[in-house]
Amino acid sequence: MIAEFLVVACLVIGTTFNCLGIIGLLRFPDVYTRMHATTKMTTFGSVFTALSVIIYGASQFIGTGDGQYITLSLHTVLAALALAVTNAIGSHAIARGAHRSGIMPAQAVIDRLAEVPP
Amino acid sequence: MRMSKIVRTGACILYPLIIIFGLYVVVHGHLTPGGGFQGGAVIATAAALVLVAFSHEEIAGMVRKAFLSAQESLGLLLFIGAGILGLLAGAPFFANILANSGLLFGLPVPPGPNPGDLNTAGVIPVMNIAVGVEVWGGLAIILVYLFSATGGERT
Amino acid sequence: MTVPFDIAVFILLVLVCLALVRLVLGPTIADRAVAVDTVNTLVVAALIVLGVVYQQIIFIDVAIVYALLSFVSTLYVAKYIGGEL
Amino acid sequence: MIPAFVVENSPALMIIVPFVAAFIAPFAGRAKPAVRALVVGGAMAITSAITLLLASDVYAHGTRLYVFGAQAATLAVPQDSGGIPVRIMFTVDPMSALMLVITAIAAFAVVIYSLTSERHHSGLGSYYTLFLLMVTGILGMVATGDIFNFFVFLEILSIASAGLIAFRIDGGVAVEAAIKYFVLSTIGALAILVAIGIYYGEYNALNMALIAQRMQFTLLDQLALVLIIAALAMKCGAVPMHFWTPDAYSMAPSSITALLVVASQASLYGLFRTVFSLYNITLNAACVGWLIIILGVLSMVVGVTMAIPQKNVKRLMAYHAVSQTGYMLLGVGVGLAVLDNQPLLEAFGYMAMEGGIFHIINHAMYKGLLFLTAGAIFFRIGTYDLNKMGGLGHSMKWTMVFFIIGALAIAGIPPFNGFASKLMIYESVFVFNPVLSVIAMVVSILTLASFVKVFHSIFMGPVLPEYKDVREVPGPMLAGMGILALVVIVFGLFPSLVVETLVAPAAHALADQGMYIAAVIGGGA
Amino acid sequence: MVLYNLPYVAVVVLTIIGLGTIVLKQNLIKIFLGIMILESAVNLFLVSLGYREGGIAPIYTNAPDRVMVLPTPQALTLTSIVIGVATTALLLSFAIIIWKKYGSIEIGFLRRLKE
Amino acid sequence: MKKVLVAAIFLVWAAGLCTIPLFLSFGDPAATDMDTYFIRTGQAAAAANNIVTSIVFDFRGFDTLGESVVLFTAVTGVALMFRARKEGEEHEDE
Amino acid sequence: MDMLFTLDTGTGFWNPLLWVLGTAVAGVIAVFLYSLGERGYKKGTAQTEPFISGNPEPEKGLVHVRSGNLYWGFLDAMDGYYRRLVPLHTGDLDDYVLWYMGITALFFIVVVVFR
Amino acid sequence: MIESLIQLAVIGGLIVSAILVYSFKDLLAAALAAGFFSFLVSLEFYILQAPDVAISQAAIGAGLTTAIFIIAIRATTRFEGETP
Amino acid sequence: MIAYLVTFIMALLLYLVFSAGSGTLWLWSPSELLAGVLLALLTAAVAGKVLCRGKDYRMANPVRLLILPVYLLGPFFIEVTRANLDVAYRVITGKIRPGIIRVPSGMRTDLGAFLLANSITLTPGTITVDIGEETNDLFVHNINVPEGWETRSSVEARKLFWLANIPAWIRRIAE
Repeated sequence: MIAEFLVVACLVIGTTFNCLGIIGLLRFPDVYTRMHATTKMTTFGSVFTALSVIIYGASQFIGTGDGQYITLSLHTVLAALALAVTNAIGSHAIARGAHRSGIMPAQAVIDRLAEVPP
Repeated sequence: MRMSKIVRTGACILYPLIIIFGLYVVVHGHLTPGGGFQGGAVIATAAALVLVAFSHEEIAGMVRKAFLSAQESLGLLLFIGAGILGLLAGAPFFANILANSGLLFGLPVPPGPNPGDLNTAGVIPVMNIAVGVEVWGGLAIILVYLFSATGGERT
Repeated sequence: MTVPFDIAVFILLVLVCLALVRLVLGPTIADRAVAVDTVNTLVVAALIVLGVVYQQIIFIDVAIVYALLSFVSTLYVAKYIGGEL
Repeated sequence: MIPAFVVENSPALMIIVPFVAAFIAPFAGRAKPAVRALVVGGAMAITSAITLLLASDVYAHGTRLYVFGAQAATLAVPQDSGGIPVRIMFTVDPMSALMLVITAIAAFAVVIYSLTSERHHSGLGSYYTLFLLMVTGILGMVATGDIFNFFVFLEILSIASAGLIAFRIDGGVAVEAAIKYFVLSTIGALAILVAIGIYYGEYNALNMALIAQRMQFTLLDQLALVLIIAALAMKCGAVPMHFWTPDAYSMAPSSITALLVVASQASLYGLFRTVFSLYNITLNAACVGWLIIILGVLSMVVGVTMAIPQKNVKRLMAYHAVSQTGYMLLGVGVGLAVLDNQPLLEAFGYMAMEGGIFHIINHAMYKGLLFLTAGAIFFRIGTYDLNKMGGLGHSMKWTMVFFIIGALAIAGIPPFNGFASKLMIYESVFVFNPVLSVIAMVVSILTLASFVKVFHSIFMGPVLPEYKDVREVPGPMLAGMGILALVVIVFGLFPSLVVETLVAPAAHALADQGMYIAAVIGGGA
Repeated sequence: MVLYNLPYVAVVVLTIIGLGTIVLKQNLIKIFLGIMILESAVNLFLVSLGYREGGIAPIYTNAPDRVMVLPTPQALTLTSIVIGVATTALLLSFAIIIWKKYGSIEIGFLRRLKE
Repeated sequence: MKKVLVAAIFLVWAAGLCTIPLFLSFGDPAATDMDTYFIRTGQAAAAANNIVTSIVFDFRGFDTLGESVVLFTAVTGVALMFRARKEGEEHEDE
Repeated sequence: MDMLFTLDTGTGFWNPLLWVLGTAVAGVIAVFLYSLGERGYKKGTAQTEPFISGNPEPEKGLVHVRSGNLYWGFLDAMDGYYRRLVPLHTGDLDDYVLWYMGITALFFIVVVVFR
Repeated sequence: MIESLIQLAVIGGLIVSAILVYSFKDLLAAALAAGFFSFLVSLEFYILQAPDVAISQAAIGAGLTTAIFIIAIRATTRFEGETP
Repeated sequence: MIAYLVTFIMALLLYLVFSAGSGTLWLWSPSELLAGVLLALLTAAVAGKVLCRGKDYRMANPVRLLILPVYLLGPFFIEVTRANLDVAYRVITGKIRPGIIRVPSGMRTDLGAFLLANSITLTPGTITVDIGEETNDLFVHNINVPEGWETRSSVEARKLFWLANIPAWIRRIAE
């Protein structure tokens, strides 16, 4: 019962953050701020979605004692970890590429990177 | 040119992880989704990751064309050899003579849904490994060749 | 028990379609790359959840492949627009 | 003398030997090119021998089956499968055997030729690998009895051909030809794949005999038929879709062009196999037959008229290849048009089909020979432009002799083999529809005229100053051409022998769907 | 009915888009992208042929006890995907050579061979 | 003129392909005897849990050989395109 | 033995032996005609040199009729035909694909109408 | 019911992204859209219970095909319609 | 040599995680273990040189590896949650004040810089845009630059975070 509640709660949190991330992606003015929305919030949301699956697997394992649910949880953990690492690297790479290709941050109050010679 | 330090470090860390995962996909081809081709493609993507993170002059020592091409041919020879194995045993080409034989990969499987065991499926895992080796070499060498064409000024 | 997962998948896929809007509009390549990256993440989440919906443990492997590999194409785009390829 | 093992497993060995040779060919020549020549030539010789062995066995004992991966190689239907074949099998009936014979002879001649003709180029390891794979693709295509396997071998053939067409990358023009060829053949192959999917979705079968047994000719089957015959007609260069043919044929190395001719015959084989063995009389034979006849007539006329003003000798020959393909389509199309009318079929239909099929083998031989002579001329003078040639007959006598043999054969002059098959086509088609026969004769005359022009401008006339010190081509190249020329003459002198032993069984096997099904499934139809 | 046959409808639409990209576009790389779409459409067609309502993937490892979808189309699709990537790689290398030799990859400039 | 022709061709293609959704029922394949055989006996015959793999490598293993060879062929073709040239090999094929 | 060499086509036949016979007859006739010729010419004298109204003999390479000049009459007579036919060979890949698709569409219509 | 809706979403995305591949003038954007398309095709395979094919398409479409397209775009030209 | 050993152990561990549950209940079957050892050897042979390019074997220390999950689940998770709430607030209200600032990371190793940069990317309203090749200075895009930071030439890494001293944690792990 508690497990079901936790699963649903995690799913709700995850989808909510994903929704907010997409809204940010659509709403923010330039690529860097959009990246703030997507990188952080969709990663967070997806990790929470994965967390719900992990909790589900754990609860099923406790309920049934079937070893395959351990596999489910472990693989989901790995997927979530891989997601976090690759997302961070990917968004850094895009941000760097965007800055090098000459896209300046909109409404910026300060841009220290532009002062550094390439 | 090489990408930034963060990407390079990340690529270095992810490279063995992707390779071991690809090998897992290869050898578990008869139990889980995947198999030789999928695993080989995963590993080749790891090579693509390293190639993109470093400059390709820097990576030239790590991925060599001759080595990869030999690897590809070796995989194919292994594959066709696994087929000829049936021919040698008196059965037709590509007969699965190792299955249910009790030898390497020769355990029988219980019928119906079961957790599965690595040591089953006869000649299939051998072929999986062969195809994995071949696809790894093949796709990686395609990338290396295409990278060698990217010199010169941009348009 | 799988109904909430089902609904979550549907919401995630709707979000994928919304991200498509940024792919259409995005003034620069970087915006489009961000959209594709976002979609990767969402699709991985959807794959994980669908694995539970179908009650197939082994399906999670697909999600791992996705999570590990989908950013490679993003890196290529980033390297291209950064003028380093 | 020949071990029973080889005879039993010849369908598999026929594929294994060139594959293994192809896999080791890139490394064999690292140290010494002679090793590579030995590997490639030896593998090709062994393959040809096995192929001819298989073909002779088929002609002696009837259709051969080879089931890959089963417990027994000839047991098509597993005991517990409910009477359906489930594994991939090779179904070598006399028609396939005929194509195997053609491929074996042509590929062997070409490999001897190209061991010398290409020796100055780089990338020879890849060249021979692709060459062997191309031969294997043709062999697999004509031997297989499984429609998806047909697609796979078609793709091997397409990719290997595309790579080889682009072999001379210097001018970039060869790559352009390769792109055109490859894009078209990819689209065609995808269309074939859709058709395979339709068959699978309707009948849950991939074996051709099983599909044939279950065929009902619904609307979906019509769609599949159209997709397959259009794609294969495109790949064999029938006219409104022939545009890639002159490009690819003229830009490939000459030895490859000779093999591309055989490849297009293999596509033609696929077309005939689809129409006859897969559908047979379930389709409206007159309608599809007339479609093929019209394609054939268009190919003949447009091909030959486009050939006349050409200035590039290989382009000219390529247009003639299109034109000759028309003869085959015409002959077999007439056979198809009367397929559901047994008396007419007996009266002239079989004869027309025999003519068409005999023309396949003849065309592969003499057109291969002609392309090889063109390559020999290029080997010495470095150009294909007819306007820059002249007077070569003084220095390249053997090449001239081989060219004359090929040219007379293609023009249908007795006693060469082209005459025999064209005669069969003329006479049987005349009964069916006189106009078609007359068109065929006129096309033949134009062919002769065109080759007279080529012969005049290459070999006749005084020795041109720039070609003073041209010598005859080396011996192995002459040997390659000589094999084909010998075949042309023998087939021309003993046409009845060839027709009765090789061609007539092939034509009857093609027309008789029941026999094909019965050979695989047993008691079908 | 139409909603039920959705994948097949998608196959038809994607095939037409792919063919349209091949025919109406001039750029070689665009054409190759069109070929890729066409290949994906055909793969999708093959896979959807084997789908059975309520079925599970044909893998016995840890599977729930339900009816299975048809496995053969999936095997065929695997082969088809490999062929697709091989085709794409070769075509792209052709395009690179063409760019080096001709200085353009527009179809309008690839017309040295004609008539 | 040409545009009308192109539109007509595409229309016919679309109409022809529309026979697929009209006559094939998704989710309920018509005849399944071959696949039923595979699902029933594949696990025992090939001793593999994954039926798809047992089809790919056992029942239709020869196709997979062809598939690998296709990849090998493409790689060889790419190698041929980017090969190192010999001295003085340039020749014009016009 | 005769059966072995006769190709019977139902309405006609062809035998290489007859051809050999015909060639022999033609050879006899040729020898006969040859023997009727003038025997008075001697090599090495001015008798065998060409006489071009006293003009100097052009160089050998220049008198060779090149291929482009052959059959100009035929090409001239068929001008209308070639003017329609040759422009169809545009060398444009898009047109190639379009022709293929068009023929497929045509076949589809024909096969469906006349099934 | 919800399966149909999921399929509808995926297939709608597929068609829109295919149209995007057709209509982008910037080849890099078109290649990105093709990558997007590959993801959705893979997801559709997954939904149609073909995980083997889905892995294959994911590794090829997501990783390799887009990568080699971008390399080819780098080695040739970025915008459609560029003439010498 | 150490590089290969580290790669081998890492690959073996990962393989065991992947194939967990293959044995009788949730242990591993013998064939899995054998396959794991062989494949890890292969991975080590292929990727050994790549993983430890910097000749940096600190991560081979098991204590550091144990700190990593603690860090991920403890301070890092708190920071992530807070950052997400912050960005959610900005998404809804649209109040942003972006800017790129320079942050001297103070990390000496590549791995440390990598971890810090990824932590910064995932946590507060910040994204690492670039990194100095020699100095390991991070250039951080901040979605909401606090008042007064735009005049400073650089900002300490510690100040980007809310509660925990993330740089110190990373130093504990990677240096």
